[in-house]
Amino acid sequence: MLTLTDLVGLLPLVIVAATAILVMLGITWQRHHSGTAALTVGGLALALMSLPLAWAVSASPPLMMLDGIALMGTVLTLASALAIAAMSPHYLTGYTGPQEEFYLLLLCAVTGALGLVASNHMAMLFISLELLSMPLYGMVAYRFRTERSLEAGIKYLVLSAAATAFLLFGMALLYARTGQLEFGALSAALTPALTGGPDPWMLGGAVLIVVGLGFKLSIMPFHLWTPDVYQGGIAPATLVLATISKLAVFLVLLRLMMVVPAFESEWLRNLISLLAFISMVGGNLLALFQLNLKRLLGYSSIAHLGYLLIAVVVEGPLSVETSGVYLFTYVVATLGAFGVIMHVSSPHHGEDAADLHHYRGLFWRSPWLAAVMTLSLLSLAGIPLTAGFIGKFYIIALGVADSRWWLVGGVVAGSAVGLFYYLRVMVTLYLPEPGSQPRESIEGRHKRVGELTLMVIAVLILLLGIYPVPMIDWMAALARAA
Amino acid sequence: MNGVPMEHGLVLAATLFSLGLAGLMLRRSMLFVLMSLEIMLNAAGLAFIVGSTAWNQPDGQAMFLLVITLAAAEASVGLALMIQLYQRFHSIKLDNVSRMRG
Amino acid sequence: MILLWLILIPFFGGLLCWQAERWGQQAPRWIALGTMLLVLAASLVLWIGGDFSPPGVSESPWLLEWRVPWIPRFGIEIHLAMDGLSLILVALAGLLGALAVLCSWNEIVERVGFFHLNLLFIMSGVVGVFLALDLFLFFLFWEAMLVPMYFLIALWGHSGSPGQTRIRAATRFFIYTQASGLLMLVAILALVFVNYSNTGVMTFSYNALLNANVPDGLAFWLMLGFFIAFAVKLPVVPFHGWLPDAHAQAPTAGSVDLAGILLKTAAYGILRFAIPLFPEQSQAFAPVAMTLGLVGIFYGAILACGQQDIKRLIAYTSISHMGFVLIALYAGSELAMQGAIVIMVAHAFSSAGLFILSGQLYERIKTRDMRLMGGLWGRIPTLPGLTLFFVAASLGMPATANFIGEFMVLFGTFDNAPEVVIIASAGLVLAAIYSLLMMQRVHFGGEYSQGRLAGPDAREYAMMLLLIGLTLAVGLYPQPLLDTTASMVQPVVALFTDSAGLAAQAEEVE
Amino acid sequence: MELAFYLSGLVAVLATVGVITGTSPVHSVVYLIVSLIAVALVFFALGAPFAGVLEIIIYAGAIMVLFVFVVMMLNLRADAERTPPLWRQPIYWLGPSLLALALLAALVALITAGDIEMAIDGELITARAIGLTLFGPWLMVVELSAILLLAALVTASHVGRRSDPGHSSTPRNAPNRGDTP
Amino acid sequence: MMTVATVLSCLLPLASTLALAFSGERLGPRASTLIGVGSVGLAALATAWALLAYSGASQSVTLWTWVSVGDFQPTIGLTVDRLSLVMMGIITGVGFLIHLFAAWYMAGEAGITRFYAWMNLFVFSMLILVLADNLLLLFLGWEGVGLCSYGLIGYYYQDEANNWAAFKAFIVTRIGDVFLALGMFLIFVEIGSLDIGQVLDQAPRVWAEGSATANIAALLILGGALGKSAQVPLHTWLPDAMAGPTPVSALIHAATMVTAGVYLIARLNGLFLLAPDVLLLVGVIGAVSLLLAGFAALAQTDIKRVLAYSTMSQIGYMFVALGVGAFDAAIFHLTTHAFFKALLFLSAGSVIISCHHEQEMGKLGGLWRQLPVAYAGFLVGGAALVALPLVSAGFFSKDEILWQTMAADRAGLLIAGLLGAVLTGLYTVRLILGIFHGEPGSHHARHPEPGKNLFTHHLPLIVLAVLSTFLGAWLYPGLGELFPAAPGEAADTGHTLLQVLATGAVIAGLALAGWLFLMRRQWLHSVVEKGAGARCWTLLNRAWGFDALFKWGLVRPWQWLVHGLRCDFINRGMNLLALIARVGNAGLVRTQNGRVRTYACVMVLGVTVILISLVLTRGGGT
Repeated sequence: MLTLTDLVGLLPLVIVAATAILVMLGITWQRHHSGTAALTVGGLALALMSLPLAWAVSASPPLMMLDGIALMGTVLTLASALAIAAMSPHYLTGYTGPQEEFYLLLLCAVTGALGLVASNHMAMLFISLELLSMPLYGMVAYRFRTERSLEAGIKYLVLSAAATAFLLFGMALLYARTGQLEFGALSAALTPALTGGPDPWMLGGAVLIVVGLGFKLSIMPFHLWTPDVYQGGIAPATLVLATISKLAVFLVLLRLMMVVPAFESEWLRNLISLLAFISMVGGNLLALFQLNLKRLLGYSSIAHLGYLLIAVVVEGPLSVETSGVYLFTYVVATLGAFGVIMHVSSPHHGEDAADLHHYRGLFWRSPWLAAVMTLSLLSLAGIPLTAGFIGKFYIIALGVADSRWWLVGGVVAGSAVGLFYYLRVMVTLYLPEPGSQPRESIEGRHKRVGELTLMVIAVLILLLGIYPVPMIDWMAALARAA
Repeated sequence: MNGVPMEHGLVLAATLFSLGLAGLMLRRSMLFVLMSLEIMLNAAGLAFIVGSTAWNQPDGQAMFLLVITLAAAEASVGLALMIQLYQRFHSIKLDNVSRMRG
Repeated sequence: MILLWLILIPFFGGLLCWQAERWGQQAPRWIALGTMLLVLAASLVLWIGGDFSPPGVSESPWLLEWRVPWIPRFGIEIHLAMDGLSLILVALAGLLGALAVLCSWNEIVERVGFFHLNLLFIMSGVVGVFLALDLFLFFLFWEAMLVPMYFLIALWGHSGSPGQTRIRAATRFFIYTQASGLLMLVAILALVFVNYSNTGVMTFSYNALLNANVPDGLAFWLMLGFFIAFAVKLPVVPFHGWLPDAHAQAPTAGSVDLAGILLKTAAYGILRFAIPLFPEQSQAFAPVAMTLGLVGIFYGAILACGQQDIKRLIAYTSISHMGFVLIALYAGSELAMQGAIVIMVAHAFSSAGLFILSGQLYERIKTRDMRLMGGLWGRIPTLPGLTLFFVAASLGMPATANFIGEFMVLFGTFDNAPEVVIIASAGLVLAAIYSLLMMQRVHFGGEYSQGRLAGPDAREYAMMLLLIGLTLAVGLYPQPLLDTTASMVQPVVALFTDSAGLAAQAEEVE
Repeated sequence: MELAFYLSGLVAVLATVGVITGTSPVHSVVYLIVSLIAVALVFFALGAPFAGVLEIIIYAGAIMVLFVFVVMMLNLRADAERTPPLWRQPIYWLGPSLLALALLAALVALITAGDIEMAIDGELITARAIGLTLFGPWLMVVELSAILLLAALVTASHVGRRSDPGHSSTPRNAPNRGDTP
Repeated sequence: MMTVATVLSCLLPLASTLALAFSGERLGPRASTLIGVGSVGLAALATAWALLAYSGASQSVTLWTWVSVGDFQPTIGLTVDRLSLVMMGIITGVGFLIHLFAAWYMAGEAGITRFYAWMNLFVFSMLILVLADNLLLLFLGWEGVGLCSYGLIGYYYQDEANNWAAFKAFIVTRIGDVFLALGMFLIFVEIGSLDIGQVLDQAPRVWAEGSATANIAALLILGGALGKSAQVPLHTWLPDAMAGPTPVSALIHAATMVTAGVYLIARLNGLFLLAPDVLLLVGVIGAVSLLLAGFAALAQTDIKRVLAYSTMSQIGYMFVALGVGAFDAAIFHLTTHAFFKALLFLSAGSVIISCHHEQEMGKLGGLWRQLPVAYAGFLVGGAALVALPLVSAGFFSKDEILWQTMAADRAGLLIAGLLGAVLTGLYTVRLILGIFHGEPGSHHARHPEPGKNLFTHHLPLIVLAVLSTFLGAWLYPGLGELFPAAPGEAADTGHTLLQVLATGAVIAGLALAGWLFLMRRQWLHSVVEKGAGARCWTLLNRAWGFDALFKWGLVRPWQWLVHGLRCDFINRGMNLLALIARVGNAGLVRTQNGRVRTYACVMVLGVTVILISLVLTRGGGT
């Protein structure tokens, strides 16, 4: 049963869920865009602030585990959500339909993500994952009158549901095999003959779960939806997809690999290594000549998750630390890149400004936006003095420390290929000739808040690249707590 | 041993699951695709029930309940999207929404 | 602390240049020039005041050292140190940086502030590379200098070519170096982890890793990781693909920096890291490296002869010259290694001279295609004569620094590897062929078109005179240079040859 | 018991085949209902009556009614799905079918190769037990599923909107390509 | 004193070079000429001063240590001994006369400044070459003269052919230089020093006589000498080098630079004595060159080319002398040759300018009346060239060579030398007859404008003419004590016989020439016109086809190589990776076809493959 302590431990989740209810009530009472946005931001900030309190009580609610990974996931989720919520109003100003639902959906998704990163039970995992995905269908298809948004929504729904089915079936197999749903108990304890690791049946279940999660992480070969959904979805939704969804699902996969006995198998690790390898190489290859920035970032996310999977493959505390650092840097860079896209697309009612030619000469029109974009791309490419380099450093260090040379080779090859398109985008920002007509911008508070957020992100990217010690120390502490 | 072996139940679930999958891959009408998804979810639910009854445990059935919840939610959202699809293209073929590629 | 400022001065100077554009076109130029001269002056002051005699047993081998912890989690420090070699190269960077600013005075008229920002950032990175002693920090600078260079090529590349090409050249440059750099990072990390498992201390410190006891098989791969990164930048032949494109498309300042300094970072890296960290493996690898050097000498020379674009020609000659450097670094004799340093300096002067001249030529006739030149001797005053000087330097005419460098290398290598020297000497003839071919095609022969062109103005003339003076000075009296670097080179050679001795002993024992 | 299981299982499979091969939406929906009811029977046979009841009420009842409703609302024709030329060419269906078969084979191989010897004796699991689970330790899950339903509701209501409330649907400065005319 | 004078005579040309080079074109032709000629004149005076101050012992001055790394410590240091003094005298003395003549010859040409800058740099480099106390510094001068030669051959840069001639000269000599460099490397590694004195000191201690290393070292140095001195097989550049202005040909390609090889071998005599086989090879190459060039000179129509081949031939004599160990004789001939060949070239230059740059023999003729000074110059110079007994300088030096050859028992070399004497007579007479007698072959030749300037035109010719007579031979101080004893030093038997023989050869040559070119002129023409005679003529005219050999053996393959590699195939190979990426991208993008079904299929395919591999690898159960 849930105790009060547990509730305190779950304070962030509770606050976010409560905010969601509040927002819903607000919508039914009176629609007010700025108010809703402010409420959302406030709720998320409050949740973030409640974290120390929640962390202090060391609660262990049923079906959940509030450990370092959970804290890591909570912080990252809330921070990303905060950034998204802060940048969205400017974007949504240009949307002619109802705008407030977006915040409601966002809060629901965040609730799901918070549950996901803390889950220690298949039921919790499943329902949180769906709670994360379900609002995303709506967010991706938010501008459903736009053909692409609708298309993205449908694709995501259909494929995601199929992946969920795989996930469920996998869980069912594990359940049938062990009679347990708790992570730690998912072992073949009843059959002593099987002490040498999971048997094929269990592995089959584990594989199906990995497939289900791999889909959300857009790991090859379950990646095909990614570019389409990234391109079609409205930019804030894509951003949620790229940050919150990815990081929460990744962390839960990490926990599965760490604590679930059914996943403790070299075979599974090899499988994930293979998937990681083809993801990092394939994702980068796919992005090579892409001219749509959102698609391109979609492909690049495939590659990044491929890199990140190394942390799943390798055992030990360093892998958690690596995951934390890499996720942090990746999320920040992604927020920056998509943030600029959102900012540039914002006053527009139709498609997002995602074609590369929209960004031609951006530097000479709005240097700061271009600078943020440049930093984000450099960070994604893992160039030193940006946060991304620290992440890549960690990944390579992890691979080297564990002598996974093939994966390290994949990172190197993938990075080399990846540079090609990052640089192409980057240089476009600086080319002198303007491409298409720059879009007119709506001035206002929303815009300034968005710009401020972008600045914070940019500073963060640089700061983490130059002096990453606080982040590293923090992640290391969390990894010890995991 | 009396009773149905658990494997049989699971095989039935797997069969239904595969059929759903086949439907997903074969059909181009969104309605059928949604139904195939329901079949797959249902098959997973069946597998949970099989496990639950085999181990004589309520957890699996509770999971089934969650699955049904999801199925309902997914069906509603899916159907809503399908309606939009129909309004736009006057057809519910999924091939209509294959503009984004490459 | 002054070491940190050597890095930070260009950095802040760059930012200042960027903002200074508001005050007019000239402001960034003067600021950039001042910044570079400041770096140059600082290094010269250090040079004059420095004591470069070989250090005693207990003395620090560094002239200056500065270290603060940075990322304690991995034992990463901001560890800067300077010895003779770094000093020379930093001074060279300052000098060529100033020249790069000067030579783009009239060439770059658009986005001047941002241009100089990039130019100075490159310098900042390069100085960082020369000063960093922490391997992580070294890698950081190694990669960081790519970005501004990329912008320099991609944005201010030659407008004569279609826009896409210069971007492709820049991208290619970036990818080559970055990919190989990552290999180096892998090697660095592997080294660190091996050291960690041996000693339980996680550190990226150069001094600590020098004593890392790496298993033989692994050490070879790690050495290769370092070598490839440096080989790409040097460039060594199979990895040279980026160089001609980058040179040909870059603005003059970019070419000057690229040929003058960036290539030197590779040789510096081999000298500072690849060989001392893995002396035995380097020793074992020496025949391969020398062979690659030979291939580079010939391949570069042959291709240089086949070029129509004057800057591509010069680029390929760089490959050829760097072949000598590679041979020298692996020759295992002090004379050769000192020769390599002299070649590095000499090549910086001569290739910078040639690139600046071809830039000046481009400003006048708006082409780099040698088929459209010819007979320029009669049309431009003074410039052809200056070209002839640098051509002579490039072909290794005695009294120029290039001659001293090449001959020191050959003299030094002959003892250990006479066959290499015999083959490499043929490169001297090839150097004459490509150098004079350029002269023939550009300045001699019938006039391709009519009309007299302006001679060099005071700025251009002064740059050339400076370079000529330096080339001759080093060519005739290189001793100050050699004395400065001797205390750095001798231990490296000792390591290299000791390991050879050890290996020989081991074989005997077996 | 066993017989009921196998019989209803067979019915479920056949009905499902009917669903995925059917050409008429309405027929397929009905087939699906049949399949679901058959699965519910399986549940009964396995000793999970609560689940069986839910299956019928929620699945076959509520969800499928939703489907029927939409089918009716959109007035989907039987021939809307039928594209005979494609069906006659095996390459369009052979691949996916084989794939599904292969997957099935793999799953079956995994399941049957397991040496676990468990039989379902049909012992009842009461709704009470389930309820205790759900509202005991699983309380959080239930709460979250409530929010899930809320999200689904909001999504469906947002996406299912027929027309734009108040605003013009095509902004002036937008490229027309993407938007509803 | 002497060292000061020596350094001064080096610095003066250098200073004027720098002044001229950096003046841009601000100096007018007059000032340039004044600086150019004046500085060499002063250098000549300084040399004279040094000669006067010479005390009989060699003196060294070390300016500074060039490089000091371990054992490698070459200096910038000059050593003056009798040999270098002789060479200095030739370089500055003859050089000054030629400069003076050039003031007349080059008047009115464009780029006078450049001309004198190069010329003076040449003088400087040549002085360094002969004064250097170590091989590396010698190499500096060695390369420096090569560069100046390049610059001056291509002086008329508008004509592509001149540039290619310069190019060829530089590259071919550079090939020789590489051998010299390798020789230096070997010497340094074996002996541990580059100082010439030390090398000669140490060499006998390190190497046994006739040891392989000594042979190789000598061979490598010989390679360098062959290139510079235009001996077979690296001789092909010299005739083409005549593209430069005639004073250049006189100074560089006749009097000084081309004899640098002779100087080098004489300087390193100790080394060559350790390698007798190589020394013999020197003689053989000399003999071959002298014959080959003698024959080739017979069939040239360009007067400067005739002189060029005759230079090769005369240097061949010097090599023969070196080959038999008669170093003194070689330097003697070097000296006299410098006088008379400079005279011949300057006279030819006088003819050429007078006839408006006409240098084809066929288009000249009958000029002896109009151009008496040049005629006189040719007569005196020709006499010295054919070694007219007793009156000419050439007789004494050549006689010395032949005598030493005989004394050394090298019959083959002796016969070659005698045959060469006949050939010399033949082509010299042909040359003089062709220019000054017979009918004028062109308008230019009918109306020449003879040089009238006493100081710049007549004076150099007259002085050189005087030096080409026996007076010049007397001027030679004799360097016997500097070198190991020559074979003919002790013995004296047969010298008279030899002199008779030599005289006979000369007279035979002259007589044959007179008979052929005066009596049987028509017949000669008809023989050469067609058939085997024509083929012979072509062969000789092309100097035995060495050029074609080089062209097809080296130049063309090189060009094919360059052309074949132009695309940078290794780079293309690396581009293969890019191609793979491109293909990979294309393949992967094809899967991204936008269809939900495809996406689902791929996903299911992935799952299926994974599960099947699970079943297969883990046996589907344990």
